[in-house]
Amino acid sequence: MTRYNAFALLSHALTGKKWPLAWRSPAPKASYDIVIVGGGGHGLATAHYLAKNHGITNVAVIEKSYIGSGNVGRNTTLVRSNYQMPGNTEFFEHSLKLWEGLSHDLNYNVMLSQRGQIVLAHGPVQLDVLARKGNTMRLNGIDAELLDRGQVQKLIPYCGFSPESRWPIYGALLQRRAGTARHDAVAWGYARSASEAGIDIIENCEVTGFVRDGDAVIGVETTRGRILAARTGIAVAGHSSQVAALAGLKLPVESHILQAFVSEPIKPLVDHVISFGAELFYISQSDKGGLVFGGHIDGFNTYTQRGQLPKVQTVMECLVALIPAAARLRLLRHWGGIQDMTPDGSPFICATPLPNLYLNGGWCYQGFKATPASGTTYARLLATGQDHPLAAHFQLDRTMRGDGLDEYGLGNWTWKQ
Amino acid sequence: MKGFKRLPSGGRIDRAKAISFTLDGKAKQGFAGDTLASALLAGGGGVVGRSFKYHRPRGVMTAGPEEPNALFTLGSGATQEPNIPGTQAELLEGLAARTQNGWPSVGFDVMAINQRFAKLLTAGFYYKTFMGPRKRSWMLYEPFIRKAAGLGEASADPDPARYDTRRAFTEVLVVGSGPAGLAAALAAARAGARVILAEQDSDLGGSLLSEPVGSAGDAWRATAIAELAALPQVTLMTRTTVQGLYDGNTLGLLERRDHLSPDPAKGQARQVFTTLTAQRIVFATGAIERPLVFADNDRPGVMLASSALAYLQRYAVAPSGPALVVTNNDSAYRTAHAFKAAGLQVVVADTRATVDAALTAGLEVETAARLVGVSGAHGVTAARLARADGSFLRALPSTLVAVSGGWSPAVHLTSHTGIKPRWDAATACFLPGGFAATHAACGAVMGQFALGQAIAAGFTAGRDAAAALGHAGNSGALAAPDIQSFGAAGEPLWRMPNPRHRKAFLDFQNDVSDKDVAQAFDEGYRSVEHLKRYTTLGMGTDQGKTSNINALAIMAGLRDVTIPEAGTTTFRPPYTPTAIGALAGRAVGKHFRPIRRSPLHQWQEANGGVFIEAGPWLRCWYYTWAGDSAASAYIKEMELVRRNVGVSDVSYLGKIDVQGPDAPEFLNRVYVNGFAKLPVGKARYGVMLNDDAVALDDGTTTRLSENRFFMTTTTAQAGEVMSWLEFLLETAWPELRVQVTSITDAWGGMAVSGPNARKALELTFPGRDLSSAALPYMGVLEFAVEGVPIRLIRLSFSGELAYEVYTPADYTQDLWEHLLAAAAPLGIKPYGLEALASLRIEKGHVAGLDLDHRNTLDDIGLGKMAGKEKDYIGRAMRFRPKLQAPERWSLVGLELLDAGQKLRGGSILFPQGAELKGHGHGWITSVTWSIELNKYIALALYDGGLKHAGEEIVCAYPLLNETVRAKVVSPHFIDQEGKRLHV
Amino acid sequence: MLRIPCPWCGERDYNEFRYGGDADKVRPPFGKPAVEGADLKAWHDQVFVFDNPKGPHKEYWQHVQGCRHWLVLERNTATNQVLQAWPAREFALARVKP
Amino acid sequence: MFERRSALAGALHAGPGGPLTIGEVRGWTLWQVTAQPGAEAAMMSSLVAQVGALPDKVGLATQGNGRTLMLVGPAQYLLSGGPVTVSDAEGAVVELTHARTRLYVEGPDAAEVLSRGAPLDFHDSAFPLGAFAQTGIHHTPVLIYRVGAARYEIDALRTFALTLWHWLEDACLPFGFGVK
Ligand SMILES: Cc1cc2nc3c(=O)[nH]c(=O)nc-3n(C[C@H](O)[C@H](O)[C@H](O)COP(=O)(O)OP(=O)(O)OC[C@H]3O[C@@H](n4cnc5c(N)ncnc54)[C@H](O)[C@@H]3O)c2cc1C
Ligand SMILES: NC(=O)c1ccc[n+]([C@@H]2O[C@H](COP(=O)([O-])OP(=O)(O)OC[C@H]3O[C@@H](n4cnc5c(N)ncnc54)[C@H](O)[C@@H]3O)[C@@H](O)[C@H]2O)c1
Ligand SMILES: Cc1cc2nc3c(=O)[nH]c(=O)nc-3n(C[C@H](O)[C@H](O)[C@H](O)COP(=O)(O)O)c2cc1C
Ligand SMILES: [Zn+2]
Repeated sequence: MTRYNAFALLSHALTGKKWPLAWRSPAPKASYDIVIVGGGGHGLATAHYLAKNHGITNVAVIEKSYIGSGNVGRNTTLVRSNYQMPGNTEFFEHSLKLWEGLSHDLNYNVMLSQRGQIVLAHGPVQLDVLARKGNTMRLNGIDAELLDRGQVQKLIPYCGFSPESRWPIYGALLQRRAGTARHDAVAWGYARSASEAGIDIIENCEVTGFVRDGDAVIGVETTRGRILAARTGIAVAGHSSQVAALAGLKLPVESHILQAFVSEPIKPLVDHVISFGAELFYISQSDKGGLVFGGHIDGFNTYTQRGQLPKVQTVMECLVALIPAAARLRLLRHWGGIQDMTPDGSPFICATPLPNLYLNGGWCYQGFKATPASGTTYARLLATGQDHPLAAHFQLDRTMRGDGLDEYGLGNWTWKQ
Repeated sequence: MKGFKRLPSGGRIDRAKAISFTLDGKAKQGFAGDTLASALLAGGGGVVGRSFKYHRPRGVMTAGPEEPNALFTLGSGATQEPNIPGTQAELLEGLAARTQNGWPSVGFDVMAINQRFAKLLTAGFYYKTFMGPRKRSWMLYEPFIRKAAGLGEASADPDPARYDTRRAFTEVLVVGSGPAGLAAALAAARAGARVILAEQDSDLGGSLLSEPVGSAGDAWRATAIAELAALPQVTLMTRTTVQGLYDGNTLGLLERRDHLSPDPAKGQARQVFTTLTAQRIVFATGAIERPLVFADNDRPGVMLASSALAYLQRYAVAPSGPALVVTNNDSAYRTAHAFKAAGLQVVVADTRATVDAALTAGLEVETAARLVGVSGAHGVTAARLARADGSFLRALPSTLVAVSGGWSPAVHLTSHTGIKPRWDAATACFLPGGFAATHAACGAVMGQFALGQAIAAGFTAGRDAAAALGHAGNSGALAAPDIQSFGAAGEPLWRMPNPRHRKAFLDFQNDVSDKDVAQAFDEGYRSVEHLKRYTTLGMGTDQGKTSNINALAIMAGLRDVTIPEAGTTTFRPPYTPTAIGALAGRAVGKHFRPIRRSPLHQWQEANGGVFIEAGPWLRCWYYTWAGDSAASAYIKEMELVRRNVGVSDVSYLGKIDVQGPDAPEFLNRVYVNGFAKLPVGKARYGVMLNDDAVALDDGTTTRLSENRFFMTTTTAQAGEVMSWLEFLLETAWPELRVQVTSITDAWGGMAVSGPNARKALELTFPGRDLSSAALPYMGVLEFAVEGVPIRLIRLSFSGELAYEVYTPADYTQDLWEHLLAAAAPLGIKPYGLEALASLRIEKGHVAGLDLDHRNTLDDIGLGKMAGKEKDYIGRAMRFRPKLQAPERWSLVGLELLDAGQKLRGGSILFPQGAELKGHGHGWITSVTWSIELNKYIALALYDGGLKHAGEEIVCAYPLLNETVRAKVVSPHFIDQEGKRLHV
Repeated sequence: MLRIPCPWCGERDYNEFRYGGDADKVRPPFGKPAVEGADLKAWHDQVFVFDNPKGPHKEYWQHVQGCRHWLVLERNTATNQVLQAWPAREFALARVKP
Repeated sequence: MFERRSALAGALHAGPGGPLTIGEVRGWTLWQVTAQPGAEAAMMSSLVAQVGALPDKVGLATQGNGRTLMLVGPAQYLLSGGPVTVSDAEGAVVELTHARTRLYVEGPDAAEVLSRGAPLDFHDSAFPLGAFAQTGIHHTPVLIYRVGAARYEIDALRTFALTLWHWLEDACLPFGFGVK
């Protein structure tokens, strides 16, 4: 493979030599050891780690559109490991550690920017909630700092500290290792690496059914023909229910739209990731200069990738409440992604009741940061049929056992998670 | 030489009104009716900006919102506004504009050195480098990249301007006021429909504004506008951009009012955002001209042909030297003829071999010509033409190269709801891909480029829209003006030969050239979406209005597929960048969200109450009589309650009236404990679960009569509980004869607590028997004082002898004042939320974080309350194994063992001797100083719960590097037998 | 903007309403079963498992900034097109009666 | 000892002056009357006996026997002017007099002011004189009643009334208003 580095860049510039394909686009073969349905972050990461960690390369990633067309290519790119529930803390920290080496691992700059995330508290009770989380993080070897109002003001003086603020800023939890990464590069970098290892990435190919041998799943039907596989892994995020239904399965998942927003590009203004505490709202500035931000899901089942106008306005209100200077900045574009929301806000990386069919889904707001850990753990499950210990909690039957993972304590409604 | 000049006469500017403005601090002049761009062109034009990546000199390229180059920062300080296209900035007195992206100036920009490294800075170069040598190396490079990127600079100070939002409805919305839109609005309005005509420009007329003032075309426009303005059912909105189409025929409209110098102190909004629902929508949004792709096509002086026409006719701005019009279609002849008529020197180069003689009449035209280069770095001086085979044709001195690569209909809005545009081979355009039944489009957006065609289509669309709404009025007829009409028929050739491989730009703002597209193709970023994301094509402030189609045509060529096979990227709102403040409107500062206030709020405000935000409520946190901070005041307030008597506002509690013959059965179902047999005149504490067995809420419910109950809920969950009860009655148990009504607002309440509580009430209600016999614990008395109803319920949150006294909200303050006065001899005083919460911790009542949405009835130590024989919401799910596991956490009390230290909420708990690592065995949910125990105490959830009573544990708070020791005790720190309640 | 036809108040903006989830699911009967745990699976699926269709979907909404009544809305989740609405109580009663 | 105290007590300061007038309406009473399931017809006939004809359409208020009646849901009425008696089996009566604060806005731009908060079509064809609607302004539920050609009354929840009053003052600012 042509290594990417400054030298290669220079030599291509001087010689005018063409760059090779980042990933191949082969025709699907009749059968593979493993077929992964969904060319989003998780599907592609799983492919990469199957090759890298398990030496399995007779693998196809089947994507109905272009790779990265799903949520990996439309999310607000927040990467962090501030989780407090056992099962979540370790998983997301594992992920963050993998993020820290990802550009090198992939030889593709995913621009992990560990600029720090500031989660604001607007009262003493909120600060206690954050303290519990921060203390848990520290006890798990994860960096976290509790800030008082003065310390927060030093970091982000342009935020709403005036007495006019409806909910004054009281303090914050800071994770310095948290930050952002370049979303598309994650999809492309994983794809390039997997492709290089011999894995087939098959775009514009929709899975329309499963090939069955009794209960067992032995392959997929696609718009480009039947493809057999010893093991099949679903990783289709917002379309989890749709694809599972093709196998007759019902999931604890509902599909909701989350909107995202970008402002016109400006010179650096917001140097951290900031999460507002009065309502769900988070913001960072992309390297290109746009403020990238979002709020809560619109709040009702939908597969349309476009949001409702009142929600747009709610999010703008939060932005101005947090950063009053932003009023004069202009919104450049807003879009939506279909999120796989679960009733406890946590995902699934597990076997399904059907032999040889595996599930990765239910990511809610947190699938981007989870991508590397999801990939490693799902790859292990698909390679060995065994749960990875770090993902052992993410089972379909956990709610039946009373072992739900409601990280934010929001209750059993997908639209409130 | 200056490239442009102002003509001595003509145009739609008001020469009587000179306007002064500054550019980079230098004084300049223009006229009312100018835009910043036209004024700068009138002053000579030239370089007005530098490009994003290569810092190439750029000039004004368009006359509309599609402008990619001429971006300015307007104003300074708190009102500084970056990235405003000069074509969109009306020239206002005192306007202070600054150029962007050039240092020390856009004329001489040191970063232009980037052009030398252009070959290194190709598409996506940053994905291939900046990774080493160490893992975190990107963090060293990133600040430089960030600084280099970003266009203008934003202010960090709060925007002092005011914005407003509104909601509106209409029968017919017409978007765009060109000939098609005017015709549509006229037809619909004449038929009797309620019409809104929205136009982004400061003036109505669209492309008709480029007809000479006083001409037949202009007269047609004026007549149409006059007729519309006179019709009462028509609202004309100028400076109003329709920014997005959303579900339910709803659109977002942004109106700009800067030209009125709005004064925020007078409430005047700078911009107003309207959410409009229209029963019918007619899109008459016109089309945006496409540039041509040729060597150095970004030089100042290269301009869209229709924009050159607009500058001439609207602003009386013309090139100071000869003009060259280069086109592949008919529409640019309108520009050429106008130039000719204005006495300007013009040559037309047409890519086509043959052109209709009617078009070329009187013009100097080169057919089958190709534009292969321009000279002049800071302003075009000459252009070179070649023949189709590449051979030299001629060189022409030119200060303006007006180009037309055809038209891209403005299909943005019609695409916002997910309808992909459709390629029309006849016009070589993407047209709207389809419509909802209530939508129509007309004019250039439909590829109807000939004037008569556009007017006829607009008229039909307007008339049909009105008819569909049942308006039977006669629309009459509308003749097109009698002027020469130019269509846009042409050939799909956009890319000129580029033998010397010079830069030929597609996306001017983001510096994406045809070579970048080729590179993206080589690397496999071939889908239009990958192309966009990899090269950033179309991702700038102009959203690719001039670039997308050219780029995708080139990609289609490389992929050897047709243009429709390659497809477009997704159109998303807003159509043009929209001030965030306008979308937020007046929901800023204190008005961000509403404030909820108790009926005692005003009294508290006037009497030393200090407030804290609690959800929407402002709750009285503590009173200054007790101290000047919550931390000091609450202890005095607690002492008052434990030793004497205090009164606290409990109006914040949710209150629900439950009525009907089946009310007892209903309550019996929603509460885990029994309510069916609650006697009249008695109150009972109850807990409700969600279906998943997690505790939803707790509170007391009082049976006022056989069929009527008075329920209270926690403040936080009041809304949830109300909706939940309504949900159950309307969806699960529709047969139950029960009505629930929120009366939270109807009644105010106060808790009178302390050993002297009865005395205080006896002083307040003299003559009333309040003895335990008359009003036992958990009893209720209802009576009236001066005709005012009083509801007195004997129950306690603090653990002391206590009563809740309710009275209708308008009387609450009087009762409160009366009580304070009557019981003054006892020394009664008010106490606030902090003390209330601390008292209940001592008593071991769960609230707040003890009751988050993860805890079950058993977790909070109340499992025994649940009825054994009856069913209740949440029962089935309560018995899931993990929830019943013996090692599951449950409520305990903690007493601090290390004197001089503190217990803190959010601490993680460990058994003594355990390694302080991992998730611990529990956490602290609430903490207070106990005045009875004289130490810090806490409520906590601890694995195994009270099985560990008496054990010493460690509370870790690594965020402050603290660990303290505590003892596990019963959560009921005081009066476990409840003696005080029963005195 | 999704516009919801409230059977009582008429068509209104969706954000006057509170969402209440899938209305096609029928709650298991109220009443303690003879054996504790016999209805656990039914309740679990009621709360935690969804059809989540891409297409017509019946769902609960409450008109909280209006008449406060619950309604059942049928809406196409692929397009957000509103298909039909019923008062929730009528919908529930019709479901009880065969 | 008891006098009714408004949620807006002390908050009604003279405005800057202008074509709009805003203020509080006092001295009214309000009940909600709802039939129990199955007893709709019985309750309605007992209401007819007490107040005369009932409105049959949500959105238009009727007057009768000194009372104003609004149909707001299935056999559910808001009643002002005086209470009614309904048996427990027939329906539920709840007094809401103290639960609401009534504001008004009057003047040529009154409907435009309301449009800056309420998502309703105030055009004559959609919201004629005598029309009312329950909706929301600034996140709080309200009932808006058109009582004059250019006069609207707004029933707000009492605990939100002051916030809504501040909202109304602010909304009226660009038009100019006085307070009465
Ligand atoms: C607006 C928004 C903001 C977000 N912000 C964050 C954030 O800040 N931090 C964070 O951690 N997470 C965030 N998330 C969540 C995160 O993006 C997702 O959880 C994550 O990307 C999901 O995993 P994925 O990348 O594999 O999914 P996707 O990228 O959606 O991949 C799924 C793929 O499956 C394909 N597919 C579907 N059906 C089929 C089929 N039948 N056949 C073949 N292919 C199919 C889809 O086309 C898609 O490409 C956000 C999500 C959204 C929508
Ligand atoms: N002499 C002639 O031949 C002659 C003269 C005039 C017009 N024409 C042609 O007639 C055709 C018809 O013109 P038309 O009416 O379709 O287009 P138009 O370009 O005249 O008008 C479109 C209008 O829509 C407005 N607009 C676009 N998007 C908007 C949005 N989102 N919000 C608000 N406003 C928006 C534009 O500002 C513009 O004023 C054009 O092709 C034009 O070139 C020919
Ligand atoms: C982190 C991030 C930053 C983005 N920045 C920009 C931007 O600067 N300009 C732009 O036009 N779009 C930007 N987008 C939005 C994309 O153009 C696009 O809307 C989004 O990826 C969803 O795809 P879709 O609109 O094609 O459905 C950004 C998206 C993300 C996720
Ligand atoms: Zn309603």
